[in-house]
Amino acid sequence: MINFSYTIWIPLLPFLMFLLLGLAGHKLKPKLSGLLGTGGLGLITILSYVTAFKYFFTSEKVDGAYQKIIASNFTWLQFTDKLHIDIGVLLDPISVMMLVVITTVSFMVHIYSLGYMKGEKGFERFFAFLSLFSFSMLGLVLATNIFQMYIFWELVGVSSFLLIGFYYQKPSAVRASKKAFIVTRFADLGFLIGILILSFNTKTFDFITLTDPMGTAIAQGGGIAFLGLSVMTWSMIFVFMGGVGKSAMFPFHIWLPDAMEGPTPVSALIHAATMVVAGVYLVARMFPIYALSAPVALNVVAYVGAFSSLFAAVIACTQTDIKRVLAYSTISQIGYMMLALGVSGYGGHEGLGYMASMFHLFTHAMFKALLFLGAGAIIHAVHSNYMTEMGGLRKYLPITHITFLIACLTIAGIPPLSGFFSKDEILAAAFHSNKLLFAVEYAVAGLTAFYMFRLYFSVFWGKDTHYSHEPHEAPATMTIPLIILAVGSVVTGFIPFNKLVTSDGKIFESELELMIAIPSVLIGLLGIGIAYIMYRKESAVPDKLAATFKYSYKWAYNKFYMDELYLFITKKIIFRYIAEPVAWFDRHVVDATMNAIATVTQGVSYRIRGFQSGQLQKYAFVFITGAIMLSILFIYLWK
Amino acid sequence: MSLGTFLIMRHELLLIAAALIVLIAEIFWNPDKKSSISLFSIILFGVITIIGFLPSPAGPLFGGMYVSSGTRLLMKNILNIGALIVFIQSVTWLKKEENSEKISEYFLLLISTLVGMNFMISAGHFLIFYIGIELATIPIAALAAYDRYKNKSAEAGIKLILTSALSSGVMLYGLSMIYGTTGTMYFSEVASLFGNTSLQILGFIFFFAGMAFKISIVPFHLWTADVYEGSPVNITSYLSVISKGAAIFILMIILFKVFPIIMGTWQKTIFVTSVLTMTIGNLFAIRQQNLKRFLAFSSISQAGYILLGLIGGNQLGMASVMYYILVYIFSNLGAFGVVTAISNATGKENIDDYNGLYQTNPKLSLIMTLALFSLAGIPPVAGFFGKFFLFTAAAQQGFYLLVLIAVLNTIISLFYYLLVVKAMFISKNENPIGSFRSDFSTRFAFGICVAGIVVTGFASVIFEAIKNLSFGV
Amino acid sequence: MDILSLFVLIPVLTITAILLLKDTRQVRLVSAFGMGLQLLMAAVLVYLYLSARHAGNIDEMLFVKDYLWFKSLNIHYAVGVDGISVAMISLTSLVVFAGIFASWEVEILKKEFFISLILLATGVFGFFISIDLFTMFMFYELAVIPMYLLIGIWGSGPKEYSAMKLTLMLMGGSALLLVGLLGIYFNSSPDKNQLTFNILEISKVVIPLPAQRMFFPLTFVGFGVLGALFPFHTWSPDGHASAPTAVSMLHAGVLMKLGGYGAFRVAIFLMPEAAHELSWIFIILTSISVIYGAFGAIAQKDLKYINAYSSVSHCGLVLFAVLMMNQTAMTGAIIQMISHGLMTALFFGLIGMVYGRTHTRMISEMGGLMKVIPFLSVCYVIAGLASLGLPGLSGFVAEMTIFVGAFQHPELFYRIVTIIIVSSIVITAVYILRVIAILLLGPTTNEHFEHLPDAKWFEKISVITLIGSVAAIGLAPFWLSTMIGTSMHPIIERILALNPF
Amino acid sequence: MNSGIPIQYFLILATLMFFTGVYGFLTRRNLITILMSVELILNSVNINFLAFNRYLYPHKLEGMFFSLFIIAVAAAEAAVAIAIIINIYRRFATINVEEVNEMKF
Repeated sequence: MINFSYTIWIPLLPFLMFLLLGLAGHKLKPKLSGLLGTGGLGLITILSYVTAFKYFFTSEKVDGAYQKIIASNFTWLQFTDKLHIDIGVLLDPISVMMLVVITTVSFMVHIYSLGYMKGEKGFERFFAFLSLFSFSMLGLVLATNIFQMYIFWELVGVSSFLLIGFYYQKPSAVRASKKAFIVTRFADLGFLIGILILSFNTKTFDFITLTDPMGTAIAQGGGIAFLGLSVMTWSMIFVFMGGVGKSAMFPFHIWLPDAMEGPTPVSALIHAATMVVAGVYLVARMFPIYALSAPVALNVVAYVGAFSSLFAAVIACTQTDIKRVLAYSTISQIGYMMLALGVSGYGGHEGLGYMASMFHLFTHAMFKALLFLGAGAIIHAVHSNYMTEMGGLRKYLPITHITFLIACLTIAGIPPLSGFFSKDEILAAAFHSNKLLFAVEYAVAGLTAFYMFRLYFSVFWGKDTHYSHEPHEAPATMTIPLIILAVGSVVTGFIPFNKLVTSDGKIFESELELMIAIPSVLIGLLGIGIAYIMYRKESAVPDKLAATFKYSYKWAYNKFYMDELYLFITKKIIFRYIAEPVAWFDRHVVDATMNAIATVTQGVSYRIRGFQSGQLQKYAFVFITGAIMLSILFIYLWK
Repeated sequence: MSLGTFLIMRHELLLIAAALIVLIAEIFWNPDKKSSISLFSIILFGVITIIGFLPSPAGPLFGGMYVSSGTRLLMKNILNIGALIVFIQSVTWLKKEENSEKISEYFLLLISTLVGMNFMISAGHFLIFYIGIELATIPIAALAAYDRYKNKSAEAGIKLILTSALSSGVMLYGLSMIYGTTGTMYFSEVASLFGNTSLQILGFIFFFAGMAFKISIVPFHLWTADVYEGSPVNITSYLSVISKGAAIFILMIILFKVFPIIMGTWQKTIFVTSVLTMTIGNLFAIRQQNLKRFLAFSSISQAGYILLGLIGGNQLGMASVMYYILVYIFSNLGAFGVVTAISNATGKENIDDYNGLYQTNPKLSLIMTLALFSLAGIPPVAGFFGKFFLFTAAAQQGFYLLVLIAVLNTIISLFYYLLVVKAMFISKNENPIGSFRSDFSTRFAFGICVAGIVVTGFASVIFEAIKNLSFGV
Repeated sequence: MDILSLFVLIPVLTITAILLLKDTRQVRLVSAFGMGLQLLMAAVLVYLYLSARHAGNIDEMLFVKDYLWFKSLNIHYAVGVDGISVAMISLTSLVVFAGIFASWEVEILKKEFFISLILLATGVFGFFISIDLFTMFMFYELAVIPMYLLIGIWGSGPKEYSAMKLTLMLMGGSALLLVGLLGIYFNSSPDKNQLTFNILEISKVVIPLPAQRMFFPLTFVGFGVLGALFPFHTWSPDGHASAPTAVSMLHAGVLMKLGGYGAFRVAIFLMPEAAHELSWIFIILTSISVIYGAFGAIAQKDLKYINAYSSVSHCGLVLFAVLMMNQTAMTGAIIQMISHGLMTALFFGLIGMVYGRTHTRMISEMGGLMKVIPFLSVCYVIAGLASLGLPGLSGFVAEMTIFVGAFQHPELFYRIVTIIIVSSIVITAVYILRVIAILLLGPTTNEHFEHLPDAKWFEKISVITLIGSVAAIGLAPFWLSTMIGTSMHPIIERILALNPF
Repeated sequence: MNSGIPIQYFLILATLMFFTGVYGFLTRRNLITILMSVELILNSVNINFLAFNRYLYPHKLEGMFFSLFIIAVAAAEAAVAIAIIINIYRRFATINVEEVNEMKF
């Protein structure tokens, strides 16, 4: 048994770095704190690569399946005798794969931030928050039980709140961070309710006992029915609600576009590669339960994923802010992954969707991070977010231009690049199980190619706008990560995922189905072509097109007014019609009754003060009547 | 009938002797040092109080008309302590020039009321009881009208004498009914012959009305506020504490010894009157501005709480009543002491005048706060323990509803006690009462009261002593 | 001298020392020293307790001392402590210690302020160490009265009105409690002359059911009034808003815990059958106070009102969990009391410090304080995150234990109510973030708040002690939950033995 | 031996006297007349005692003693009351009971 106990250091080191930078950060020179942060990340990246290598290639497999290894585990909080929260490290194919993804992207973002954030006021605070985020994301991924995942789930939410609101002077950033936290918090509520229902029925939190296919959890899953669906389905739907919040799927997606208020490295790290895929990881981690005892929940996952990807792709085509375009493309790509999981079966070839989703997660992390960092370099050079104010940048930013082009080609699914392989697997999985979803995803593939190249052409080609001052290429610390990620997104396509990450751990044979590959490439080229025509050179076609579909364009541009709907609900409903009436009720009814008791006593005492009239004869009268009344009472009435 | 048996009446004899000595002493006293008579009579009375505590023989005298037992002696001693404190507090008032030549009459009248009360308490026959109660009431009426130069004092006097005359008339009417139906006036014989006929219940109720007048229980309490406000402050404190205490003691003895057969009726009577007393006493007290009237109504509501102890009719009830009256003496006299000191120094008696008292004389306001907290029944002062035992006694007989009403009434009472505390500590006042230093006797009286308030609570030995003595009526 | 009575003796000695002091400047030093000693004693007590438990001492109450007080009524001054009261004592000593430093700059009547503050602390310490109902009740009332003077004299705004309302409502609660206690006393043993006030002995006897049905509501509502049960919570917003900083710290942090602890130790432990039977009424009331308090906090404009309503919500959660009557939920209730005690004391302390600088508590008038007073703002954010249940801080530990525990209840009704209660974590997040966003983040709206002095040394001590303990419980909850859990065990056994539901 | 008037007549007479006294107390203006009505009440009680003693318990004389003492005490009470009334006349210059009410509420 290979000793993996050192893996506890992977999450622990960033936490210590956070404490160090958080408490003593302002004393160190900014440069030093930056290097400290990046050094720490570099160390754990190496550690995770070593772990991945040792796990996949040296550790032995039991009848062909990778083993789930608990590297270390201690009880953090004891609830009942059977229910207790442990903190520990669980190694299995998807968690090791996620380790590699998170540490790589985080390391790249750290290096990139050294350049991008130079001169910012809260430099060391930024790196402290980055380390906190890496710690919580790694903790989430390596969780041995569902409650530990919930703990780090909340921590990830808070660190994203802190990072989005990094420029706390800007009111828009403050509003965005508050919105992000509350929306994800609402989704986490669902996640918590799911955990409670799950733990009540299965009497355990541990993943291993929960997800063991032969285990008791899945066997009696179908048990007590409640309002039609089995209790396990209810808990899985609630748990998925948590995933929807974190991965910005349809109902809870509104916070991701606003999260672009944060610095661009943050968007690259959190809102492209790591945090947003936490939802996908959650569904993948609970996949045996979803697949075997809660198929209805799996369908929900599929349809939510599909709808989100279509919905986001349509909006992305109309956005002008480059970071918002990338944000919606992220939602769309994650919709892809959710769909892949939704249509997948369990075990062997049935689990093609599962493998495809993980594969796409891996590749998407690479090229989406590259796209965001590229966008960061563009904004850094031009100091504006809006495509309309850019054009013809290929002359000024050569390296960014080439890496950005590679990333666009990858996402569009052009063959030799990794995007093509992972998206093709998803389309194949979708094709085998659900034709409607396949059609939707096929259309989305086209749309993706279109809006990516619309972005590419209008930024790097289009009209030669003269810039107030000469846009300069980004410094070395920013371009190196771009290059590394570009290489990554090219190479990762060839990793044999079917041998590494599968639903039941066993290897299964899968070859490229030309029948699906060719149409997907064609639709990709079609998208690029249209974009080429409309945006390659200055042309009125886009405006004319926008005029013809006037309404739908306006609706799509305003994100189908989802933000206004949420604002209406929170401001009007919750604030005006619940909070204020409650405060009024408390002030004027509950409090008033208490005061009323006091005023009533005062009133009564005022009214009966006449008794004490000062007249001797009145006193005597009361005296005599009192005596007579008492005697009547006790002789006749009250024996 | 050797002379030794007369020692059973030692308390009464000593008091009569003291009264006569004071009377004669005034004749031989040289005129210019008239004020030292008060010092002389206080020392004399102090000696009597101490002698009172010595163990003395107990038993009936005069063929059962006069009975003395451990409990009754304890009651007399409690009254003596209270009277001693009132005497000490009245020294400053007596020093005033308009009272200079009638100091000895003041003491003579007070001691005679005490003699009346002692006879009342150790009565074995309704005649002794009647003589005692009249001897206790009439001199107080004279004392109430003691201040010849104030209208209010005269008004208080007339109101007191006429209402007490009426009440004694009503009581006698009741007693005549009891005599008519049982044919005897001895407590023991009445108890055995007493039945449940309506005439006898009428007699009991009329008798109870007379007693209720003295304890100022609600339907019969209307005289209290005016007399307390009108009469001089020391007489008010004497009335509110000693005369009320004595009346409660004798009512307790009579209810337990003479009317045990109709226990059901008198428990119901007490239930009704106690609820009325507490509630109406509190309702009137809320609105008072004059502190003497304020303390009058507070003493009315306190009478309501004391009735809770009576309702039990068990040993714990009697013990808690006696204990509560002891605590009540200390706290009420403490409060009245402060009122006396301030009204002697500045003549102000309204709560608003007390605003900002803490800034100028903190010690006085602390004493007042301690006294009020003890009246309200707040730990750690003795009032809390007193009230707790009263409620326990009532709860022991299952009167939980009455205890609940009583406990809710304590909240209303806490409200108006805190009004005074608020005036002293919180309200601002541009010309608060000037800081003054009261003379030795007032400070000595405060010392006793504060010691009483603080010590009787924690020192459980006091309550245990009372408990062992009680029910040996 | 047994160690437990020291907890009452030290404050009394501190008060006498203050009384004898001539120079008012040393008053706060003496009280700081006194309460520091108290904190040390609490630490020693925890250590002794844990080592005693470690050494295998399994009887329910440790360090038990029993002095006969009133022989006729069998009233004893009995002190004893188990895991739960040790936790509460350490909470109290922490909050009192922080409270003393938070009121360092009291100007008027310094001596009287510290005397009443420490008198209040004596009442609370006495309450937690005593196991005799009478002594418990005496300390309970002793703790309420100094509140009147503290709010009345040193408060702000409509201080007389809110001081009077607070005192009367709390004394009203203790009035109901008195009747309940008497009821328990007179049913505490079959034969009449063995009646006792001692909790341990009463717990060995089954109080007849009709008596329980009558006295359980009285006792529970009596304690509930202090624990901010729904209809009786209205004293809390006004009381806290006009109380000076240290007083609202002590009151919300510690005094409101008396209600929860009392409800648990007296009402439910001694009368489990009635508790189980009538629990559905109080479950509805407490769940209303949780949701109601949280929603009420959203619409408030004054910082102290927001925190007062949030205390109503959190204390409602405590009573809710106590009613669930199973091991986890009750342990969760105790942890919630401790964690909320620390958090709300921290909040009130910080609000007081902000008020000390900006002289306004209206959040609309202030904005962007993060840049101006970074230390206090960061502490405020940490307090906010702790109160909305961020893992790694004590709020999370308490709330999760309660939710998981409450969800183990066999009956469906209780589980559905638990789900409603769980939604309160979102509402809490809304009002906490609303305050943080308006108050701290964003540009500085008010020009004369440009340069305010940051935290002074005594403010730092007060804040750091509280944050340290909140983080300690949050990061390593194990020692606290086992300490409470082990002493919860015999209580649960007794409750289940009597009515296995 | 009890040839003469039956006891009921005495009792009725006493009750009538009692309630006339009470009526007088409640309605008369003059303090002195109020005092007289109090005397009336006390004498009605005397009649009661004497009637009971004479008719029901002739062998014991308790009733007689009691009424003797009542008469003595009534005298003392009247004396003190009149002294106070004189004092009121000196202060208020009137003995009309309605005007003697400086203290109220």
